[in-house]
Amino acid sequence: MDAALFYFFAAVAVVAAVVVVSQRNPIYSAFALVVTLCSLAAIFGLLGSPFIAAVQVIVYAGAIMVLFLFVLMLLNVRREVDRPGGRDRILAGVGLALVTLLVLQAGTVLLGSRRAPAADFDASTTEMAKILFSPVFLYAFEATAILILAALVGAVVLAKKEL
Amino acid sequence: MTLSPLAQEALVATLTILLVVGTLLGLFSVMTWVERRTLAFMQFRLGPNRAGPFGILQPIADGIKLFFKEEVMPAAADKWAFLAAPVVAVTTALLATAVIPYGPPFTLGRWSVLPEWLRGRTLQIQIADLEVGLLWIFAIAALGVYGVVLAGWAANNKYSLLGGLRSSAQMFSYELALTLSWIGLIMAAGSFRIDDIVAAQAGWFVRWNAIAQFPAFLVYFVAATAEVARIPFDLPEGETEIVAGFHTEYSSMRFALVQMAEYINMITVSVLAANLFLGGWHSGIPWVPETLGGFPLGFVWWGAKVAFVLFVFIWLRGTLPRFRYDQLMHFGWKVLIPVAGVWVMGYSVWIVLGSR
Amino acid sequence: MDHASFVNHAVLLSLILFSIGTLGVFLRRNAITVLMCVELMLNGVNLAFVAFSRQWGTLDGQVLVFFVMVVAAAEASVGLAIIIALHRHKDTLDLDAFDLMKG
Amino acid sequence: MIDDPLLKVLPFAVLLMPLAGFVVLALFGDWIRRDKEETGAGILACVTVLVSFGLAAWTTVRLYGLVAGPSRLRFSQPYLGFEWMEAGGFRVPFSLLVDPLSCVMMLVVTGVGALIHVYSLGYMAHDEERVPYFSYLNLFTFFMLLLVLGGNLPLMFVGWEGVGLCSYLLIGFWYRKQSASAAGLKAFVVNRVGDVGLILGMAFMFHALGTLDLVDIADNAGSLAPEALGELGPATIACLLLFLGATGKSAQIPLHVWLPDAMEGPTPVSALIHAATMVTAGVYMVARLGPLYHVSETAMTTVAVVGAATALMAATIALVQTDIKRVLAYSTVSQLGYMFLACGVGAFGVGIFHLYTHAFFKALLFLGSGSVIHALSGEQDLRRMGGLWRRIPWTFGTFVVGALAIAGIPPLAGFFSKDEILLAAIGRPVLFGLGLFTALLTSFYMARLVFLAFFGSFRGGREAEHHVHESPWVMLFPLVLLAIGSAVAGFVRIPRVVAPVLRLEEHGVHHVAWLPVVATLTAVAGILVAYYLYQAVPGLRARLAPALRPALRLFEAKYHWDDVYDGFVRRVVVGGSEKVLWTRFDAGLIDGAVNGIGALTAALARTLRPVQTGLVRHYALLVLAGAVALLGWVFWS
Repeated sequence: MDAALFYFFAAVAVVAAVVVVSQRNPIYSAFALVVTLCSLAAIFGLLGSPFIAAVQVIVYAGAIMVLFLFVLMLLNVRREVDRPGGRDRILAGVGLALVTLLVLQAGTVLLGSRRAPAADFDASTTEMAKILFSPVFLYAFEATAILILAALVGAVVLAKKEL
Repeated sequence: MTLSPLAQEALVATLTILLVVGTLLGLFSVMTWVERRTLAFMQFRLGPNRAGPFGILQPIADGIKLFFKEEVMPAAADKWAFLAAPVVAVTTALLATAVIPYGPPFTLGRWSVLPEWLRGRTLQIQIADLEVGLLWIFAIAALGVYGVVLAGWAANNKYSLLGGLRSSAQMFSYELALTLSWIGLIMAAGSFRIDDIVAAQAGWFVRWNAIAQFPAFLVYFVAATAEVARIPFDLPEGETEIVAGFHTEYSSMRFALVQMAEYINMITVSVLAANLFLGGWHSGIPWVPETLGGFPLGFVWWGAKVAFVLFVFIWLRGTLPRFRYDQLMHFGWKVLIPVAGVWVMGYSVWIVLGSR
Repeated sequence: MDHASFVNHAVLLSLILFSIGTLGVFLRRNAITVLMCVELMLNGVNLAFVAFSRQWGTLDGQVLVFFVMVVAAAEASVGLAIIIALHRHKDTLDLDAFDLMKG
Repeated sequence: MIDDPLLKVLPFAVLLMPLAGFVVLALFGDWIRRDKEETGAGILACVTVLVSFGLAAWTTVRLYGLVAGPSRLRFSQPYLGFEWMEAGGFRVPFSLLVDPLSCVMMLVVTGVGALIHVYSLGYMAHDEERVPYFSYLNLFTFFMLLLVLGGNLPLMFVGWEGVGLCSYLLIGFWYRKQSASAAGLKAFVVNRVGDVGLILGMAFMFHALGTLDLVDIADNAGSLAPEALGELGPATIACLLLFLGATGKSAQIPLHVWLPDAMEGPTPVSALIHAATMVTAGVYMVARLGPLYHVSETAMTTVAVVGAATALMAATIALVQTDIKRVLAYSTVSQLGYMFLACGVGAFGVGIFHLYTHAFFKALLFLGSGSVIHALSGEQDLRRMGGLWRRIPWTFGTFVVGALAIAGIPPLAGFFSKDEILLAAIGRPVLFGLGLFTALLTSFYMARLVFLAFFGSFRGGREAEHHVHESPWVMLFPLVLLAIGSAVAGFVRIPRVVAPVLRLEEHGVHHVAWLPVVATLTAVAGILVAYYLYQAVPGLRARLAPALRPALRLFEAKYHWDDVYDGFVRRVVVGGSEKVLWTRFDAGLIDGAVNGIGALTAALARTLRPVQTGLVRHYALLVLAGAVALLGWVFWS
């Protein structure tokens, strides 16, 4: 059952990801990305991480992508202009080659290190909180708070016409 | 007939889903009528009273009317997005209801009408009992924005677009306050699971979060009102400014779907208010028995609370004027969120001090 | 039944998503789409983290996912703000239009 | 080891109060300065130092209660809990040392310091730059306290350099005046020469004893073999180098030249830094390291000889100075020489004793002279004063107390300490003679100063005479207190108090009955001579002058020290810099290297510039290529 769901969501994620990249209309890309993100959230859930799954939807789908959509609507972007040119084609070719190389390399490594899932695995929110607020990650966690604040202020400063 | 345990589970789950969704859809129709009648009484009018006794069949009449109306789609609209938006809205609205418990757990009697394996079984009307229940609701509420945004954008109409932008801005502004108001409850119960939060409110009614965490309740109620875009926060559809907001271009059954999503959201927040803040299915007085002749009284208390909250929403609509948009944003960001934040901080200090 | 036997395939999926995102980063000219592709790459990484976390039975990977999300949120907000500023400046989102080293 | 919880904290409080004052004034100075009339900055500075004094007194009382018992003690070393430096066996903790010696110093610094802060309220009332002034003063107090409380030499050195910095800042406080900023620079540069000695001395010390901790030094010094006169052992080298530092800070031959010039600073600064506290740091250090100095006969002799020579030389220069503050400055140099003389003959406690009494009466004299200058609206020339005692009676009264104290008239403070120094030197006839003669000169030039300034008729012109006014009470109040101090301070037997710190056995004090009488008579004689020359028979001076012309000319030229230094610096240092260091080394080598690197970079940049297309996607591609390459490298290797 779980495996079937996994392959279903994996397929959805991949298809949606392809749409993200291939669509010329950024709004469609954005919605496709939302679909990818939600499928990934489902996969996270299937991998036994409900907290991360929820946070994935809340943060990515709920906050970040809404921000993207907002900007798209604000700037009223419709379609990417076609501009046939050799430069783009060369770039695409080189990029494709490099990505293929990357996939080959990483794929070999990853397939070489197959590993069965751990037997005891508890990713409940309580366990997450315990590790997140342990001295190992606590300071990093607090630092992210500062980071978010800085990003907030920075975004306001950058995007505002006049302060 | 005997079924394998897995099949039993599946059957119960399917029945629960059908029950919940069916009830919600039914309640939606009833609510449109109740709202119109109540408002009419408040305004010394009669309201719809023609179709059936007291006009109770009015929703059916409305449904038939909408069903037979012509569907209009703007020529410049983005077809797929335009069609998908109401579906997304209703889907997210229904998804959010999945983790909410409707009423107390109850034990079926050994009635002979039931198949053998169901007799004496303890059930609860809840589709999924997730450990991260409240987070789930938060996540789905976050997704709810998409229906609105999509609808606003797809119609290719400036009123729709502005309405969509306004709605989504309003929704995620107030979502923050809404969520912050839950943090105190989560800390008190030590769990995201809604059943646990309800359980934490058992006993005397002073333990209800509406009283024990009054500021949080206030924030929740205000934010929830804004979240479902009810008066006084119904700017997205402020007809004096932007016609009907994001659903300006919708008609016929698609309009009905949009309406349905809004009403389901309202019911959801009311149920959540009853569950999270008003003690759920607990009577608030310890010596009141839990069952009466095998019937769990919790359903009565719980239903009364939900009905009360729904009534308050309608009552507000009959009483308050609409906010201006800048006031709305100002209120959300500079009043509600700070209040909720201070409450969370104060409450956590209280917990730490209390645990010493 | 081992109910997470697909973990290895999750790692592969993460690789696929990452590659698609990477491709998008240079195939697309629209700045916002590029940013979205970056998010896609990050998500591929996140999936890998979760899968490894599941494989090893530790939560460190999940905590890292959490941090990645926070950083992604910060990155998206600042990135979009920059895009708005750029759009105001040149009235286009075409990345190739922004090739000057100074204002 | 005294282990008292309170003593672990109190010294830090003493130390940090003035620092807090400084920080507040430095950070919020502009805000305080905004209101022109208020003296908030000054009051804040005063309060911090007064509180510091109170805490110092508390510390002292506490310590006294604890040490009353056994005589052999290791004293408390409050420790802030962190190492300041640590490298191998070299370890410098941030620790303070509380013992009777540092208590005496601490009380002098905060007590006299507080009075001078209060005095400054009046003296600097009309200065535009009050806020920086008071912040420097607070900073100085902090560093001075660090110097006297520091539990090891490096920490002491921090204070040492800090007071040097504040001294520089305050001498050049009126920086718009060319001479003032020049004097500040001079003080700074001359002190650097001494500091070189101090640092080298510390290094040698560590080499010889393996520790820089003051208590450990005192404990371990006894294990070193005594080094006879002329023998150049480790202790001798360390002591001589450290003494070079002391001569810089305490204005001894040959590095004394900066102190008289330092009188360009505001008078309270002269009183605090250049009379009562900072310049005595050298004496304090030598006394603190007394057990080490004891090991080296050479060092002891050097200290004694330099001290005596400085005392005599400065006293003779003081005879002919016409600037009221310069007289006092040379007097300070002379008295510091006295202290070193005491140290040099082994009576370190007596040196500290004189330091302590000197702080009172010299601060009093400087503040009194400040009051006189204030009364005359800035006039410092003795030749333009006279007859002031009627017009500024309080200043006059307190000034006379101070003058008598420094002259050594019993029972004022100076008598006791000077008597003890002479007593300690009695075994060395030459040094004793020099000391006695200097005492005569001291009483003579102080009497001359008093007669010129306060008696006779006013010589400053009719216009100026009208403006003469007594100073406000905030200035007189410290004068009175210091006068009382100068009168009674001698009754505290400092040598006995600090003896346990110095590891000195209570040697049987053989009183020499005739010495007090002789000393007193010497002082009286000096006063009488001055009376005849400057008051009773003024014409006598003119008749005596031709006979003494060569000597007087030498005195007026200050023994040509400045000329010699000037010549040396101008020829060797400036000339060498211009001809070799500047044209060859700096312009040729360093500039060439810098320009060459710049040109190289520019050329490289020109070749590499096309790589920077400015297109984001190209960069992204490169990043990806890098990632692939890196992964490949990891994978294939």
